[in-house]
Amino acid sequence: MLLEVSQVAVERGDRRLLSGIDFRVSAGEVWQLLGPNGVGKTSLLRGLAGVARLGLSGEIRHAGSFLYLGHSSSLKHSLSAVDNLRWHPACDVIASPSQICDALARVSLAGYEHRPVGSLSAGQKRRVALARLLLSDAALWLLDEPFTALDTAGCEWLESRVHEHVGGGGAVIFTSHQASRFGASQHNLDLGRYAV
Amino acid sequence: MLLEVSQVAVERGDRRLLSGIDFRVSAGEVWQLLGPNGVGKTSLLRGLAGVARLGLSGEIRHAGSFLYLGHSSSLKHSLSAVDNLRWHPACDVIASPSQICDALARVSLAGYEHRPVGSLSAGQKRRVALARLLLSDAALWLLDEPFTALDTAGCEWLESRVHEHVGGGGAVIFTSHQASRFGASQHNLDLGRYAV
Amino acid sequence: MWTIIHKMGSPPWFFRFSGALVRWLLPLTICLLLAGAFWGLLVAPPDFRQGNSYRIIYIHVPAAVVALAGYYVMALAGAVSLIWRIKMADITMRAVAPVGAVLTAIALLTGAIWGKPTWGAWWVWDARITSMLILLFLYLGVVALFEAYENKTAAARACAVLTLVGTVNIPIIYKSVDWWYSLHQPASIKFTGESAIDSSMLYPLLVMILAFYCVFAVTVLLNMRAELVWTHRESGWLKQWVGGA
Amino acid sequence: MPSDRPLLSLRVAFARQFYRHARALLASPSDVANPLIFFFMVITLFPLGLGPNPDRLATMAPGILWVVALLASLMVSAKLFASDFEDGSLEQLALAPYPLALTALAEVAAHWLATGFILALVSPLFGVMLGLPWDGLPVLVASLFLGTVCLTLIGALGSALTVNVRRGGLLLSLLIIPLNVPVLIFGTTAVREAVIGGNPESWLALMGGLALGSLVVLPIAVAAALRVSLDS
Amino acid sequence: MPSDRPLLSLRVAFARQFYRHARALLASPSDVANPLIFFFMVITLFPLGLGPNPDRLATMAPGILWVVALLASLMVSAKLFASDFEDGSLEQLALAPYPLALTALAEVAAHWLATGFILALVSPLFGVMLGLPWDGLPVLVASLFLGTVCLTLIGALGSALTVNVRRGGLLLSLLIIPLNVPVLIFGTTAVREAVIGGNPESWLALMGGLALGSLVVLPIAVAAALRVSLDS
Amino acid sequence: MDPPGIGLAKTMGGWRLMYFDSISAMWHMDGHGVYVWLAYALTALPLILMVWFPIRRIRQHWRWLLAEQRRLAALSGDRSSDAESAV
Ligand code: HEM
Ligand SMILES: Nc1ncnc2c1ncn2[C@@H]1O[C@H](COP(=O)(O)OP(=O)(O)OP(=O)(O)O)[C@@H](O)[C@H]1O
Ligand SMILES: Nc1ncnc2c1ncn2[C@@H]1O[C@H](COP(=O)(O)OP(=O)(O)OP(=O)(O)O)[C@@H](O)[C@H]1O
Ligand SMILES: [Mg+2]
Ligand SMILES: [Mg+2]
Repeated sequence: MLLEVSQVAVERGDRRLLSGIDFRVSAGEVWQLLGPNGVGKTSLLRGLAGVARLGLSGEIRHAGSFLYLGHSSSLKHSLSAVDNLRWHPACDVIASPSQICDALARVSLAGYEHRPVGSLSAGQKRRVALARLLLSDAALWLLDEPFTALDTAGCEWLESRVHEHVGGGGAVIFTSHQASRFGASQHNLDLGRYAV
Repeated sequence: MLLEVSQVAVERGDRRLLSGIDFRVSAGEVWQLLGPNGVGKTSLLRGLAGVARLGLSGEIRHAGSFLYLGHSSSLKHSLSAVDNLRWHPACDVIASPSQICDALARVSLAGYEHRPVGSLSAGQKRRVALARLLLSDAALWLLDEPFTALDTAGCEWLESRVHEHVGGGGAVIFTSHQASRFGASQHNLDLGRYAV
Repeated sequence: MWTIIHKMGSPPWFFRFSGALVRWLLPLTICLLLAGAFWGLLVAPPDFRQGNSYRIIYIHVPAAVVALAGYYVMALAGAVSLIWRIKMADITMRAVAPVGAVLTAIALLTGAIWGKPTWGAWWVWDARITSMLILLFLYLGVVALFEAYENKTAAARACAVLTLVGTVNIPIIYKSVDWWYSLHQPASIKFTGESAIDSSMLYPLLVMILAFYCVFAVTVLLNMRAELVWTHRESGWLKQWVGGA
Repeated sequence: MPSDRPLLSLRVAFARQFYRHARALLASPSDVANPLIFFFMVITLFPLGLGPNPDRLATMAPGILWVVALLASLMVSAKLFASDFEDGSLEQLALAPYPLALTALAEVAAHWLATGFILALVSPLFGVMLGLPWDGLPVLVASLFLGTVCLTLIGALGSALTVNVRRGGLLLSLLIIPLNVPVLIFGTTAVREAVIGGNPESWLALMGGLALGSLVVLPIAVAAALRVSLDS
Repeated sequence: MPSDRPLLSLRVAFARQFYRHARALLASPSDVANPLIFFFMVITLFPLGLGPNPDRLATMAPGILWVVALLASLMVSAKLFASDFEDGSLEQLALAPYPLALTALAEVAAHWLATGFILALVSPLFGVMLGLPWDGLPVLVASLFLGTVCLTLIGALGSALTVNVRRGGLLLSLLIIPLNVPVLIFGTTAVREAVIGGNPESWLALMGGLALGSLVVLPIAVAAALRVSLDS
Repeated sequence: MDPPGIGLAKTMGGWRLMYFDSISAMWHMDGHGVYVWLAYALTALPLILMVWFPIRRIRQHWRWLLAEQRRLAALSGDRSSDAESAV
């Protein structure tokens, strides 16, 4: 069991969004948070990550480390991709530049390692952010719309990376508006059912 | 004929991206720009719109007005949705508040008209930006990844809106990484073929 | 002790209690204010050096004293709010800030008016005056920060942090401004405090200080009640209250 | 930017952009009060630093008030186009069917109203607090009115150059910020002349000329700089 | 923030955050350059504004230098956490497996190095320009060194409190100027004492105490404020 | 201003309750009257407002609550009693 959520309710600015959310995520599972725009997926995910706990009530129990990638990419536009990953604020291990270049090559960014991130295209920026998935050894990933801005090849890469991760005993919670990407192995949590 | 592009080449920061692009968009057509991340879709679209012409060479001829919606939403976070649309910098007609509320209701934002846009979710912000499609009378739309962050209902709404627009003699050029949304009536321009 | 804190932290109990309190504190305050003002303005003898202008003291000093004390009330509420996360402390903080700001402004304003006949200038950069001005800024900062946040729980936390840091700073400001003055301002300006104040002048002053403390209490309680009625409009006890009243 | 429909009149275009920006700036009453309090506080710093000697303060008052005006304009203008650039409004502004210089001017005007104008309005109060003689007050107000127009416009140019972080732009803005110096000198001199009974009129006339010139030339330069920033 | 692996040592965590921020600052120097230009400009202007009477200038030099240093730090601190908040780095910082107070302190240190430190380094030049006697110069540098530490930390608190509110810029000044007042007074007094041959040491000691106290207390307050900003 | 013979100081049978001899003296206060009365007026005004504003706010909220309750009561078909102010 990597994450246990019981009786969680979410509020945003005096408005109750969700209530009575219960689920547990075990190793090897992929969970997709579903629901229409504005239902509270991002709010819930930020709450699970502990970034914003103010409107949250209920119990959230983590077992082990996790990695959170939000809507925004947490990249400094004036730094290069390598520097961005090397000095990333939430890394708890230090990757060497060669490891980082490796990771960047695996997200098809070979040749862009040392250019300022601000001069990359939208999808390339997203790829730089996703390269953290190769550098972290956290067990649980919390990803907010990770497929945004990626082309077909990028989406396929991410899918295979997720398969690999859960195959190795990790777990992934992600939000997305697209249809199920991981077939039968995927658990869906439709937040529409918990909306108040 | 609403747009004619001949022998256009695109450069970004000393690097040639695309060259020899030729196409013409007539009323009633939907064009999708395709290509992997970083191929130059956004650069080309900004060039077509005239936002950034520095790296562009070749000839671009517009006939009639157009509307450009880029990656970023051009919304002021401290203003409400109504105010944002009402005083939008690129509007050449002034919509009345009631028209705007109407448009917002049609993108399922009834009830959110007067909240600061900063306190909306990602998809809701995108919907506010897309509401301009209901308020403008431009013939040609240039949309950069308009389906991003939208849920299924939002995507369907946008598709039907595009159909309506081209049915009424307009034309649309958009970029997207997803498979063809408009079936046989859609023209594809694969920029991969023009990449240098 | 704990029961008291818990009771104070319970909105229904506080609402009932403060209602009763305000009901007799408000008339008392008005009586005290009128009596003190009457006594100080019309009955007490003039000062032998400043003449009648000294009568401003009866509002100036009480306002200044209560304004200073108010900051500590706010800081206490801030500490409680940060440590125990009691909603009532948030509301207290929010209620005190504007009252403190107004009282500080009154002290400044009356001081400035008093300065004209006494010193010949509306404003001088005296140590005490300057530190009072800075106190006003501290209060206004809290008010503005509260207004700036949409989410009021977050606003309260932010204000609590600010208030606590400000509390550390108040003694430092007070002292440093004092040093600043004593070093470089020739002693041309002196408060009249050196000669012991006559009892015929002191008693009305004491009455007025008490009255201003009451004003502080009443306005803070009223502000808190207004806030409570609004934030608890959905809750059962208030609905019952409204229905039963 | 071709368009086959009748355009908005320039007046309306200006008004809309001005209004949009003013709304974003002044969404609540506290937004109006904040600049006032800011000036008040910054002014307070000077007696604290310089000592409370009234004579000395009075001689410095013109300089102090003018430095504060400069600071306010720098603080505001550094960010003038930053948010527009980031949220994509600048692109849309460049596409709008009316001159970019005009809409940029509208934004600058809204900014000026929220800072320079308010500062000029309340400056007599601060003048009195710093012991500036009465004769100096009208000239103080007039010079701040005219001067802050220039300061805000110059700041806008600097902001337009640096909004899309590029070193070249930074270099230019380093060159531009010192353009504020003449304004500062004319302003303080005008007020000082008024205090010592000289003739401030000629200085004010000079500032008026400067303000007019800036109003004509700088919006065009700002528009050009914005297009460069978008292009890069 | 549970984690089952050995954490980075705190030293390494600090160094990494410091380095990241320093690199980012060096890459976009306009944020750093503007306040310094402001400082230079204003200091050069004071002789122009006050007339060339050297005696008067010298007595006011400590105050002028200090007030302008304070204003410059005010300009910087507005941006301290703004970009981190916008690009999501702040979220990641809050999730990092080491204390937020520490990483916030690292950022502040990088900022201080780019502004306060440089200001203190070049201040003798300006002291001389304003006719400050030689005796005052070492004390000026020392007081600015210590004082800018406090100013930057206080500015960081203001920035952390206002990073998620609309129009935080002026609000920030309102919050931090009152807290800056003691630093200003100690600093000017120390320099002035040195000039008149008194004992500046006790004042410098006081400032040292203040700086130390700020270094201990304020990072914690900043961390709390950052969490509030993320939460709201 | 005030008719002669109405000396304020004489009111309590010779015992000097008030310091001032006449109303005009009271207003004038040896030239300091402007300052004193101005200061008192400028104090009274904010004090009154400080009490008045929250009371008005409470009243408004209370009225809103009552209306809400009546609305609900009307929906559920029974009547609610009138309520007095909450201050
Ligand atoms: C804007 C101007 C002024 C401000 C901000 C101001 C502020 C203060 C403050 C903060 C106190 C201290 C209250 C306490 O700590 O117990 C005080 C007391 C006092 N003030 Fe003022 N004051 C001002 C002008 C004046 C003037 C012009 C006079 C008369 C010449 C005056 C006479 C007094 C007296 C007599 C006291 C009480 C005696 C004492 O304990 O020091 N003040 N004032
Ligand atoms: N500001 C810039 N300066 C220099 N080069 C840039 C800049 N922006 C983008 N580029 C480069 O230009 C190329 C095309 O970028 P563009 O944004 O047009 O791609 P795109 O096709 O829209 O990609 P995506 O699908 O990721 O949005 C990329 O290789 C990118 O690295
Ligand atoms: N900062 C905020 N302050 C107040 N309300 C907010 C804020 N951010 C979001 N909300 C509200 O909270 C609700 C949920 O927002 P959230 O971002 O969690 O939605 P979401 O499910 O992620 O939507 P999307 O699919 O569009 O990303 C929305 O109705 C939104 O209006
Ligand atoms: Mg979301
Ligand atoms: Mg793109």
